[in-house]
Amino acid sequence: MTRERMVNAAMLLILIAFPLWAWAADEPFMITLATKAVILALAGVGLNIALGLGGMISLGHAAFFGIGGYAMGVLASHAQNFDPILEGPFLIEGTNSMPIIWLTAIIASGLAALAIGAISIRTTGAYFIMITLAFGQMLFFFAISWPAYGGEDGLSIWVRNEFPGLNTLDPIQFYAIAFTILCAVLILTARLAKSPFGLALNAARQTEIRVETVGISPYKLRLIAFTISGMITGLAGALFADLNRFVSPTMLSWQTSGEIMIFVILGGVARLFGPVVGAVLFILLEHLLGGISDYWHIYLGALLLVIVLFARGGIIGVLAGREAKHG
Amino acid sequence: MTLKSLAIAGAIAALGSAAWAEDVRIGMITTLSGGGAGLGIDVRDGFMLAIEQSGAENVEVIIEDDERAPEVAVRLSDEMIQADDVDIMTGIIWSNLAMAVVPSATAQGVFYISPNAGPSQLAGRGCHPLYFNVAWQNDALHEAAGAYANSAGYGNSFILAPNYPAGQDALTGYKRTYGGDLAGELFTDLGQTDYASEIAQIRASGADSVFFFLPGGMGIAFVKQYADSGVDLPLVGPAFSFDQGILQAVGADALGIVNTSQWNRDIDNATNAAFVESFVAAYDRLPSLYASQGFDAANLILSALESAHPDDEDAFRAALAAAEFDSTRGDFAFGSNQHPVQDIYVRRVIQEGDIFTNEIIGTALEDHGDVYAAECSY
Amino acid sequence: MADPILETHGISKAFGALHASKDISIDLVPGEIHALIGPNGAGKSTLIQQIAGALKPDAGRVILDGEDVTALNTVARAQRGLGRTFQISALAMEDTVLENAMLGAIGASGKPFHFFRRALDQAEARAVAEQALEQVGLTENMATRTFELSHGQRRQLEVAVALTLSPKAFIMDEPMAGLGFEGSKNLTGFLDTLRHTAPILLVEHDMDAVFALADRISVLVYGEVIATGSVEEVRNDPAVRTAYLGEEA
Amino acid sequence: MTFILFAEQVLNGLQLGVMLFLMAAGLTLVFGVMGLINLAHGSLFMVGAFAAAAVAGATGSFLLALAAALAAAAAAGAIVEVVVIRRLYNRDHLDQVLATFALILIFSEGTRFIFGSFPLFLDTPDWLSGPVTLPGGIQYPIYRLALIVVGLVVALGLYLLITRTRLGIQIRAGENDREMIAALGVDISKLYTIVFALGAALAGLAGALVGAIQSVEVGMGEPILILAFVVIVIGGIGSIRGALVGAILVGLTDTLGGLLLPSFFRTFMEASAASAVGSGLASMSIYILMAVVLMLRPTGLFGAKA
Repeated sequence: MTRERMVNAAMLLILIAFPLWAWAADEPFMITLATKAVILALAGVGLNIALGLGGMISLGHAAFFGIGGYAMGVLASHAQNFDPILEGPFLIEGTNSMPIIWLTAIIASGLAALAIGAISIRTTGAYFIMITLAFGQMLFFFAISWPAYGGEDGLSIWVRNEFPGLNTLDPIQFYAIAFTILCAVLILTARLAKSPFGLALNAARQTEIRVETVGISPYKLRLIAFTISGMITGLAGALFADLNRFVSPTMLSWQTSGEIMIFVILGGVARLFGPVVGAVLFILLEHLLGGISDYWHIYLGALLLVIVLFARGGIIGVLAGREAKHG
Repeated sequence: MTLKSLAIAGAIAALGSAAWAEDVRIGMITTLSGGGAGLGIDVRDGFMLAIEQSGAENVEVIIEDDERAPEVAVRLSDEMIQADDVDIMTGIIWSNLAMAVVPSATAQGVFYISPNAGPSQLAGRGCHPLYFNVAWQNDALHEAAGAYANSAGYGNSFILAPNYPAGQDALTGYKRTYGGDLAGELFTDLGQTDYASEIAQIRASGADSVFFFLPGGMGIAFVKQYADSGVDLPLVGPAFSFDQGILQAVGADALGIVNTSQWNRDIDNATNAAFVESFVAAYDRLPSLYASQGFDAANLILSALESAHPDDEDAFRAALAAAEFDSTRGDFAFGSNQHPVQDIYVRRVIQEGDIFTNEIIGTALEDHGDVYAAECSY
Repeated sequence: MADPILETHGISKAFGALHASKDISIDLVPGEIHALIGPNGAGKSTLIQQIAGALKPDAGRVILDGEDVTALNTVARAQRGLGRTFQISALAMEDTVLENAMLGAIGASGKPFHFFRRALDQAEARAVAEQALEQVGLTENMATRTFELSHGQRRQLEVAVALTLSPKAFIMDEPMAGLGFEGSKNLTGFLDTLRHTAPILLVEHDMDAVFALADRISVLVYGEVIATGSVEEVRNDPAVRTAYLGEEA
Repeated sequence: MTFILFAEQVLNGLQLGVMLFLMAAGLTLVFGVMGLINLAHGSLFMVGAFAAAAVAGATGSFLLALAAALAAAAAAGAIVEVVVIRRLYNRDHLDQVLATFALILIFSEGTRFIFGSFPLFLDTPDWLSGPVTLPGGIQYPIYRLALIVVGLVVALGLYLLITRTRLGIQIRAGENDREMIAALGVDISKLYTIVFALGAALAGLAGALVGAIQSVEVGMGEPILILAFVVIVIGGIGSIRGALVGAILVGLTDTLGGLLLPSFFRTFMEASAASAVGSGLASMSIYILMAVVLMLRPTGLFGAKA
């Protein structure tokens, strides 16, 4: 077992043991915190496919996170008010069933990623960063000024949505749902990285012209990767909205994009568990530093600087050394 | 676990009543950092001033910073309800944060006393027995501005607000009471800082007055640019852009502007005089609208605690609804939807020495409630 | 002579005032090595890029196996059977040797969009990749990461990746560059047999290799082909002697 | 719509454009010469505004305030360059984005720590207050006219600096070939510090100039930073000329979009709905402009081919 695998296994163990402890000790808020970490990790895992495997520095992933959140908000608010979304040619009702909401979130954010990616991936380098940022801002302003779904105020859902056979309002059960999804996506991501597609995508990041000369279109590879990446981040957005029972344009802001990117970097780019370790650490910092000072963002900023400047490869890089990255 | 100011002082025995023996925990989530932190700081300071003055020993206040982010507010409220087991919550400044926190807090059986935000959803169909607003329903000051415009004889107003729900509500509120024509109606970007384009349109519109709702830095920018533009139509707005905290940054450009408020430091009653004096003594600055709201919110809670503990939901609710406390505003009562019924005043910005402040020049609306009360049924 | 696999018809390309390609028509027939030589700046790279699809000619056509591919990009030309190696290795340095070869095999299979099967478990593609590595003598190094390879081994891997495509024609840009005497000799021997798999358009500075391998030589000077013919014909061409060999000597 | 309104809006667009240019010039220079994406450029804008407000408050002099803004932003820029930024030149864009994002957090909270949470006061000087009547009967604030003039003068100054001076030659050489200027014996790390401080000073100047008609508060730099990014992407990253053209294009799109779109929707919609939809679209218009430009030219209007 490589050291990276040991770090990963330890992380998984913590993610199982900590909530169980909190459950036994009757600390529901600790479970809520863990749930938040797991969901943000999922968003980071999504981004990591574009960022780590595909080398696409997207500063606009908040768009997909927010679309996922709004998929939940729109469907659930219509269900809550017994007010169909569309009566027109055929009836579309709102729903409070999590699986349907997830599916909608995945499809909606996937379509958005496909459209944004189709334009953005024509550009490279700094232009790509900026154009993804700009698309994110476009959606952000749209959400703010679109009155039908709360605009700046956002949408509040009184109760959490339902999952067949589970009581989602019980923190540990909702945690179980989020954790299961994270594990499933991690397995899929690991397989994706090893697949023919992953191999080609990874090669396109290193040497675009080689991939072209073996008859594979890097544009197509990246567009698909960007879309998958957006879908996963969108799913995370739906879960995040359900955790908070609330969705607002803040989820679409560029600071959110920056934060998702921070999870990935804190943990380690292109490492399977990088975003997981990063998100857990971020939540921990937010919780602990927030208690020390009103000005905790200064410390967060300083820590981030140190990691970027001196600990390349993130926390996992530090723990596991610079051995096998994509293996 | 995060920033916790614990305030425990004095003995309840002094008040001669011990209807409750257990401790009461109040969770305050408010904005203490980033843009708009000044408002939260004022609410907190006003609130804590009242708690300290009461000498209440068994009241514990847990204060946390929401960074003006709904997600943070939700996390804090989860923490307060699930981990800290608070009985009462308060403190939120912004409507969008209130919408994120209040419905789920009240659904979990916690009282929420709003010291500032009063979104229409919570006053109407979304009203809740455990939710009280001690400041105003969001529309109130705008409706007062419309009433003032009528009495001032304005017949052709140009109105503008940021393009977000509170902005849209502001224009609706103004139009609800205003009887004249509209020379123009504009939505600006939220957070916009340059209003040259809007001012040009005002200039070209042939209006006789301008109503605007631009809270925080937006208002500062607008007023300064407006003064510089040479357009000299009278401005009317709600108090938010002309309150104590912000007025010094606007400066002389704000002099003479008329704004509407349910409070001012020159309201003539003993409670208010004592509040202003003790606030200045404690914090070395003049209190703002928000400080008075925080002060009133704390006194409302304290007055209800005298007769019941929040664990006895019905009794505590009845005690709150009675509103038997001395408000800095003078007369104060709750309407059927547990929102204030109160006078709204017309103020004008003046200069006293180096300090810019307001004086009351009239009353826009008396015993004013809100239109959403009719939609509220428990 | 058999029908040519690869032809250019009157290719021209100008960058501003600089005419990098002037009305170039060359071809490549089955079983041959056609060497393209010329001094630095003669326009060899520009020509190769136009044939491979990285640059669009201002005028003229590129024909691959009877099909006009002028309007197609690099990807489409690769899919139609153009195998290319680069002067400066274009390999995925973080990946293993086998993974690089697999990339070619996967590209050739036309099925790169499989998401959940392990790439290395794709039996058919793996066989192709392993065979190509064996052909160039890298079987021992399959699990090595590419950045650990020697310069010569990287050149071999370049050729192996091109081999996995089973191309109809090879374009090789200075495959001998940086190889020692021994390395050049080995590669020369290998290319000598490779020409029967598919013809090779060879750009090379190593004149010993060119004279040993080439069936035909085209000489490019200032963007123009000044001579095409067998080794002997080109050696004796007066224009070549003055314009090219004269300068080099 | 009257001619006067339209003309005034064009002036407003121009004024927004030249201020964006002051921000964008520094960003694009730093990218062109050092290859660095600096998200913290907006923080330098804020530093300039706060320095100006502090000095204006203490001395009452607007000119001293401007000088203080230039000096403070240049100093902050030079310090940040030496301590942090120079470690990022050889890193990929990802590290640069993150490290400078971290700098934003530090600058914003640090400023709040020093100056508190309330907005500061900074006003236009008396001698530039009030409106002036332009030919055609257009009433326009003198201060905004002055901003246009200052912006254009700075643009001209930058042009002269880059085309006529030794420093300019080194900057241009740096854009083309970094090894080359090192080989020519130019002290490259000093050059980088100077370029970064120059960009910072321009941002600080913009902060002070704009701060006088807006509010000086923490977080004021981020909205304009994003606009400045849009500007340099439209203009082509690294191109000063592109920054100028992009800035004016964005300025005009923003102001005229805010004017024309709502009135366009008013022709077939109810007034307040038209206003809401129109201004919603107007706030998206510059991003749409950017997307269109990049679709047609993936490296911007004046960008080098990738």
